Amino acid sequence: MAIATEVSPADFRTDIHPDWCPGCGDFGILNAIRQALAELNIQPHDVLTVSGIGCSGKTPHYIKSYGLHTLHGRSLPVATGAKLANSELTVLAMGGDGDGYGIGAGHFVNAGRRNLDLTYIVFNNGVYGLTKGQSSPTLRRGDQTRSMKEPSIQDNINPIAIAIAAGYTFVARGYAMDVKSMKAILIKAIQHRGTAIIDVLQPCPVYNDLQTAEFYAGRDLATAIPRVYKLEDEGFDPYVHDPDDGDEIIAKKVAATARSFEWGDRIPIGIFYGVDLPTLGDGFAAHRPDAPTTSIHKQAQPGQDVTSVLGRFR
Amino acid sequence: MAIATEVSPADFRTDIHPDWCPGCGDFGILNAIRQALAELNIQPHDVLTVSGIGCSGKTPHYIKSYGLHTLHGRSLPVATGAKLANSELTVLAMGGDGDGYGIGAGHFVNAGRRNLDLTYIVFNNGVYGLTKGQSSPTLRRGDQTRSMKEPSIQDNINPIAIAIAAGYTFVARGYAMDVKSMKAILIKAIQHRGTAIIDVLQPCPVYNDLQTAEFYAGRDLATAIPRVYKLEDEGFDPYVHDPDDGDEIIAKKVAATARSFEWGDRIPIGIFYGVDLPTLGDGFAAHRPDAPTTSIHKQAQPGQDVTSVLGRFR
Amino acid sequence: AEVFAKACARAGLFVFSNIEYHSNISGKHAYYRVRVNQKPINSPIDGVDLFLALDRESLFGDVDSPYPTHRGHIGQVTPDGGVIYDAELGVDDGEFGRDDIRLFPVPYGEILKAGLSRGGVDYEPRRHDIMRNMVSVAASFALLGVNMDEIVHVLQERLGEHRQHLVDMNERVLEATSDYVHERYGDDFPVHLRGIDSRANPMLIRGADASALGKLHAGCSFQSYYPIAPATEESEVLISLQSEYPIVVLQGEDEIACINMSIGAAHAGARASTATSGPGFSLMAEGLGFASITEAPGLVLTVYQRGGPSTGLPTRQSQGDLRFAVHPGHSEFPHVVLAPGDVQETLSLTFKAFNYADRYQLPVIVMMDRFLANSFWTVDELSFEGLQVDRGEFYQPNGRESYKRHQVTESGVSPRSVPGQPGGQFVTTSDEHNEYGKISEGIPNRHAQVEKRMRKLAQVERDAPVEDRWELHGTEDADVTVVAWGSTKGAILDAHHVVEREGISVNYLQIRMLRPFPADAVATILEKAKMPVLLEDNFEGQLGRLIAEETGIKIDRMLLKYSGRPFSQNEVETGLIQAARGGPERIVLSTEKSGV
Amino acid sequence: AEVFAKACARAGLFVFSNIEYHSNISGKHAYYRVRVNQKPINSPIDGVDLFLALDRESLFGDVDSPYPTHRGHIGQVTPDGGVIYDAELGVDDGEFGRDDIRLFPVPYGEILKAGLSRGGVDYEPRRHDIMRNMVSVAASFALLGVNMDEIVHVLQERLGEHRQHLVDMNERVLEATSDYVHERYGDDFPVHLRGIDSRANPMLIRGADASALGKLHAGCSFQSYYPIAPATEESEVLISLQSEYPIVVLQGEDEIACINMSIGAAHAGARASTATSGPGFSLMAEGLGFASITEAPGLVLTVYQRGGPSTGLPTRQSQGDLRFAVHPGHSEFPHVVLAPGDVQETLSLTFKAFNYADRYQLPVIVMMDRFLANSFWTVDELSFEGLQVDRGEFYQPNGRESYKRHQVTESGVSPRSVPGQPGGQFVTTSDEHNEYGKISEGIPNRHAQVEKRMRKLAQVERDAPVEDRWELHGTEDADVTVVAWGSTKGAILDAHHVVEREGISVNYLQIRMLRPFPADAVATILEKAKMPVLLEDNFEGQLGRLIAEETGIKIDRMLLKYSGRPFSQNEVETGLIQAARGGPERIVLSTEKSGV
Ligand SMILES: Cc1ncc(C[n+]2csc(CCOP(=O)(O)OP(=O)(O)O)c2C)c(N)n1
Ligand SMILES: Cc1ncc(C[n+]2csc(CCOP(=O)(O)OP(=O)(O)O)c2C)c(N)n1
Ligand code: SF4
Ligand code: SF4
Ligand SMILES: [Mg+2]
Ligand SMILES: [Mg+2]
Repeated sequence: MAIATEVSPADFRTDIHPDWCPGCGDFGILNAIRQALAELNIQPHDVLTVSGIGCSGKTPHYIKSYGLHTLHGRSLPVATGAKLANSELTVLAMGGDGDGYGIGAGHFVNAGRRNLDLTYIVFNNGVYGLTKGQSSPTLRRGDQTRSMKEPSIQDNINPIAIAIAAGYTFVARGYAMDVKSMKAILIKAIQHRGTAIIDVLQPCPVYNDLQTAEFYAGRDLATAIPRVYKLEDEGFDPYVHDPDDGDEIIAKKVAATARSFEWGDRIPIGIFYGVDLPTLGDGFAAHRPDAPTTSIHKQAQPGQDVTSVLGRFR
Repeated sequence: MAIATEVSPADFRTDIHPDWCPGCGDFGILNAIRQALAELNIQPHDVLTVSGIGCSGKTPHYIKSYGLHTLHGRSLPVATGAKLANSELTVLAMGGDGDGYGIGAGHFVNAGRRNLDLTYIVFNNGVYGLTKGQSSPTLRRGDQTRSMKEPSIQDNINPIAIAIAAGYTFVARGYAMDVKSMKAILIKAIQHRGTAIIDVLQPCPVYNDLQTAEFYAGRDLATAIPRVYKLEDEGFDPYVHDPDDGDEIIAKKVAATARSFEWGDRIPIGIFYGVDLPTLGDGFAAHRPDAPTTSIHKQAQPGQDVTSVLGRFR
Repeated sequence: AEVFAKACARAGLFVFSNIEYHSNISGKHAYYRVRVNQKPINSPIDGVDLFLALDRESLFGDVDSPYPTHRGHIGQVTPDGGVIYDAELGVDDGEFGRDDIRLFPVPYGEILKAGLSRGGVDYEPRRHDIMRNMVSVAASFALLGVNMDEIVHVLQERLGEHRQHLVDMNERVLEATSDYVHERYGDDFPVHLRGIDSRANPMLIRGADASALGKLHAGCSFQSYYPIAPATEESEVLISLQSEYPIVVLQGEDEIACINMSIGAAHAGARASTATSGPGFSLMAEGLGFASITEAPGLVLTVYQRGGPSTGLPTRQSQGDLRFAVHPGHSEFPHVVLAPGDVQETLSLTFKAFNYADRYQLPVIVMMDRFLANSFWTVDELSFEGLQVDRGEFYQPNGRESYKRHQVTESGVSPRSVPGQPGGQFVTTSDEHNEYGKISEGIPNRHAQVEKRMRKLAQVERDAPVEDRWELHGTEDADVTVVAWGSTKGAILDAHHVVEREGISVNYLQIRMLRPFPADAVATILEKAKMPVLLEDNFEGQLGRLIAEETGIKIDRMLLKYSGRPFSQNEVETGLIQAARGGPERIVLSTEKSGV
Repeated sequence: AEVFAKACARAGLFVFSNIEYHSNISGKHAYYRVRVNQKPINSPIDGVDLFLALDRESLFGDVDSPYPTHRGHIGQVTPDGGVIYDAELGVDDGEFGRDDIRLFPVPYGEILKAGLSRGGVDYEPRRHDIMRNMVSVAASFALLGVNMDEIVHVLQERLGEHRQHLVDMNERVLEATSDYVHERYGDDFPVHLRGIDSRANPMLIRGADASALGKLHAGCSFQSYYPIAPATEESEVLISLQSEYPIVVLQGEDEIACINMSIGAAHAGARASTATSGPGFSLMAEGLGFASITEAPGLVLTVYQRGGPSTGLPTRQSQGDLRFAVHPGHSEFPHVVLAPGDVQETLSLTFKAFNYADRYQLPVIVMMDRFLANSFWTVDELSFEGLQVDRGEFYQPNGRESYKRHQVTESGVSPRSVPGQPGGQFVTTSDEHNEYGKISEGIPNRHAQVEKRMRKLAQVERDAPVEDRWELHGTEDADVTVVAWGSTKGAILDAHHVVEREGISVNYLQIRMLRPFPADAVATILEKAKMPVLLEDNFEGQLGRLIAEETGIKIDRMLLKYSGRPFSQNEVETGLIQAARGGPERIVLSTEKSGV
């Protein structure tokens, strides 16, 4: 439905300044979102951002589009309902790692099955920012950040591998301080027909003093080489070329999973996996093949006649 | 704390007969549990079974031990609290696939991080049995069971791969109709120090007319070869031999993940992955290295003196 | 038994039918109750004129099990009533312990085999035993003198043309049964059913059906659900209509997902809804507050109450969730609670629920229950009269000023914008916010927003027609005023006549809107009432507590039931007469005579 | 400011201190309020005698932002009060708009640099700017004539020996400030603080600390939590004590996990608990019913109320969760709700909560709030007197009969068995069950179990000492009876004297046990009361509604506040005087003078 005027990132600016801390990775993600939407020439009124609760959850307040800043952990279900009801919108769900992989993990897993056409962006900073720095599910065993009393005695989850195992059809990792590549991934994710998830490595300079921008840049290494590298730079091909080929799907999933476990001196970003499969919207549309393709909320007519159904009960 | 009397499976029998349907796979799982506990010579009063809601959830009523038949989806958190409070118990959490991977998926993922010493058994029948056969998260795209109006338009999740990505330190798949191998897996799972998960393929003859015992036995194939095969029969080595070797861990995880995607004519059962890592209990115990090893609920003394703490506030 | 009920309805009789079963898939005791009459009936009665038993447990209970729970239905059979049972069970006549009833042993298996062989089919226990049921129903038709054709018709419709061979097979079995019964028992049974031929083809319909119809008629285009007794049926009806109507029905991963999906759909422009029962309702607490503070428009939650607490009695009746429904989450927020009393009201109030939800932009809860959901009533026609759509105020961008999603207005309602509309962009949040939907923690704005939201409740009070809020059935002045809500309506109306025949005049205050509560009207009526009697299917007398909270009037007399079973007409009669004649203040109903 | 408060307490003064801040990590307006007195004080007051401002917004508000929310604190300064502010902000004296206050501009940066250079340290903005705070505090000490040594002591304790260099650095800054202020302003400020030397070293303690202490003293060995303002602090205190006491503190993946983990721990033998606030509380609805129907022993849930609804005002005060706490899930089940009024009561009632939870095997909710949790009070000693452990009845296997986990008894309480005990095996379930804990849907058993469970509430009513349930502070007979619950206690007690000086006698009914509710006692008191006035930090007057529900008595007069801020002593004074003198029935408090 994009109207033919040129959209610029500034069109997505609002009149308030983000209340994030200086140096927060969230700024980079915000900019990448604005730029990606502009580059795709999507009108602000055709965008719906849906976020959870956390520092990250405030993002919709800084994007001039439709926005729902929901509950802690519930961005995916709210986004799911919104997209199914109003399929003409470009829906971006987003939230923190605590939001998505902690309290929201049940939705994270089950949304993978649906392949509804939306994009989910996880601001992964290893901590619960807004509640002052407790460990999040991505913090690794032995890590001790500034606000912890002792090193973590729990393992981290691997969100990329879980996403692949849960059925997501587009799985990527971004890096908040690299706005350019982040934007490129976002564009592909939004263009992807189906559920796309982007786990974004996001420095939280206030509470996470381990996975900092310096760390990702490898400035602590003997020879300072960035830890973060791009999968595409290594010729990694994430895409399933024949979605009917079950073996290819498995092979790509396994290859992506293998990459997702890399950590330490080398941390891959970019697209891990992608496949084209029918979306949930396609599935629902099949019930009424002759129906228009407009949003279902427009098709339904309050007061519509149902007397023809009554025959069933006689 | 096992007392030196020989325990037999009959010691775990109760006076009521399971109210499952004839031919239900749950019977096999129940028997395997009783046999495994007896073979490990664990006294009934040292066992705590913790289940969710569903046909599967009724299992604790049929095992003469301590048992908590909890809420739909909450067996893992209840079991977690019980084990942490009373570490001398052998704790078996259990429930359906809807219970564990649907409503309970957030706990399923996050329990993987903790490595508390307990065993989690998932009765995976592809359907919501007790609510009359709706699809569960493990039902595959295109599958249409008896009580469905149309084929599933959602993908299935791969619980084995998710468990590995979530940090579970022992990951296995059982088959309900093969009580002997199920028992063997259970014994290893219970012996494993850390969180063990066993996803059990469980025929539901009433609602799932696709993944039936006949299907698993391959009786529908041109030449009737069982679909289900044992990983160990193929020399698959699931164990990490050096838990300090990060590369070996990743290699084993990737190999296990690759196997977990096998489906169709060949379906692996057995142990996919195992590693020895410090448990959550070890982590908590480290706070008070000189404390006794009895359950913490016995160490705490109601009325214990806290006046020494008051100094902090002065 | 559904076939029986349907066949009776076809024959022009008024039918009421309900089922009781365990939360279990197979093997535990279940039974249907079918009541038929030439006059309209709305509730079950205790006495059984003709009892069709399939097994021993139905007759005598589970007394031999390690934990017995009941003693069968034999005690419920009325004097002179009949019992059809399987002659092959080997029951000794003495076991019945009654000499005032008629016994009709029928050899189910033998007849089944005979019938099948008439159709040229070999009897296979696993395939055909399910048809023993049919033998029993056919036997009852034979005894009651009803034409077997009705059954055949019903079967034909159910099974469809491509399963005509099954229909034929059943027909043979029916014949065999009929022959056996006529030969053996002739006209031994005194009750004969005669339908009203003039009655047009009535519907046999459940509350769950009516709720689905109400949603569809309201134009609801999004329903999420998570399977749970007794709420699933409504969603199943809607699923079956997805190919005819523009509605998406999605199974969520849990009830938290469901309520939030529906909230998302509502914000995105749909009339959206979800349905659940107690445990799922508890999980929606946080979502309801979120819907309310963000003023999601057009969100309806249908709650099918069942026996609690916790998982409780999943397949049994209760009206236990009222107080939770009135205050279903932390803190304070506006929402509306409606409670229909029968099938027609379910249709109407469900339809209107969307109007309230749209117009006032707050969540509306419709309180159903297991009894209303799953029982069948005969209804000649459902009325759609007076069901006008009201979607509330929409914002029209004027290009001059920016849009205030939560504009402070006198009514408390802020015109809405549907995502996709150019110039209507807004963000809203579960945090306290200003008129623009931006997070705001300042004091003056906080006051304005709290008060604005709560003003909507007062506005509903002003706008809602009386019939949506309460109704006083019967005369203004009566010896006893029954005060009740929800699905007890049928039993109260049915009992009412009988009680009046005892010389006790009765009227009945039915409360349909529980929040905002019609406090003034209720207070006025109660102050005049000679003897108000609360009637509820719960332990605490929750409506009574709500009335006290809202009006300061405590109703001391109450008829309560919390056995997990619905009120029967008889129980209401007995209870009211006892109350009127100065019985104890708190009367708890549930006798062995009223079912097991 | 914490340093200031602590230093004052050390100097022998009574201190009350609280903080207001946004739900944000950095950059939004926050402020501390410290009240010091030679007599005990329990609440904040509105007037500010000495105002320490760090930035422009503190002075004049955020009027220049696109969505202004407040106008700073200048209006709160008392006539003749002082303002210490950064001379480098470049504020013009005229901007203050007041000529009745004393201005003390202090060049924070310059002094900081001077102080640092005295210590031989080079000023680096990013590292040292956080110390501007210290300049401001030191300036206030200098003006108020307090010895700087107290600050140094406090810093020394906080930073510890190995950070002695930081202490030294701060000490140099303090000196530099002190020199500057003495030189520039001498004795210009009229207020001088004098401590009571004889007072033994008092504690400066928060409700969150007292709650943690109560749990530990009760022998709680399992606490689960999910981070959430303002509940996290309690868990942090417990975490810091894990190395000294046998307690496991586990961060769960969400609040559903937390409540269920604690239920598991309780069933397994531990005194177990969790703490949360509104949104998490809503997510625990289902768990509470489960705990209650399975009769989990020893489970305590501490709810830290905050501004709602929904996410609401995460870091702000409210008493909005009362009605939800009293009925926190679907259906009907017994539980106990307690509400402490101050730090000492927090300790005592939290301790006792475990007794109720253990003895009656039902969940106990302790209602705290943001104000009580995070404010600091000076307390000389906490009393542990009368805190006796009661774990209830335990089952001793006798080898003869099998164990009935849910035995029907007169009190409703069934002796318990701790898993691991030979011969005490049981299973229990969230489904309705029989005495043995097996699923049962039969009617007689259903009645027995519902009634048994609910009898426990009546038993609590019989057993609980009055002091756990309510207290009438003051004379029996008074012009005004304040009816309140929870943390408003401090402000009411402080205001009480002032109001009495106006010739209005006041007493104060504090309700501590909200469920089971002390209906008879409350009714008796209210019937006698000349003018009952409800005082609550919520919109609906929830206690009033609960009283009406329980007693049929409606209290029409109420002082309410729902701005997200706590009552100050002044507000209570003003409100009570207004009410006593016939002001409007519903008085809503919150003025610009009471904070922003
Ligand atoms: C139900 C519920 N529980 C807890 C909270 C408190 N809370 C607010 S933000 C947050 C976590 C923030 O961490 P994350 O999701 O990683 O976001 P970040 O701040 O790091 O961007 C929590 C626990 C809440 N708002 N709601
Ligand atoms: C909160 C909640 N939602 C829904 C239900 C209804 N319910 C009971 S069992 C069940 C699912 C059963 O499926 P599964 O977990 O796979 O177990 P199975 O019966 O197949 O063994 C559901 C949804 C419930 N009890 N509680
Ligand atoms: S706390 Fe961390 S995540 Fe939150 S705004 Fe600050 S830097 Fe960003
Ligand atoms: S419905 Fe399926 S899972 Fe449940 S008892 Fe019957 S066969 Fe087993
Ligand atoms: Mg985070
Ligand atoms: Mg299942």
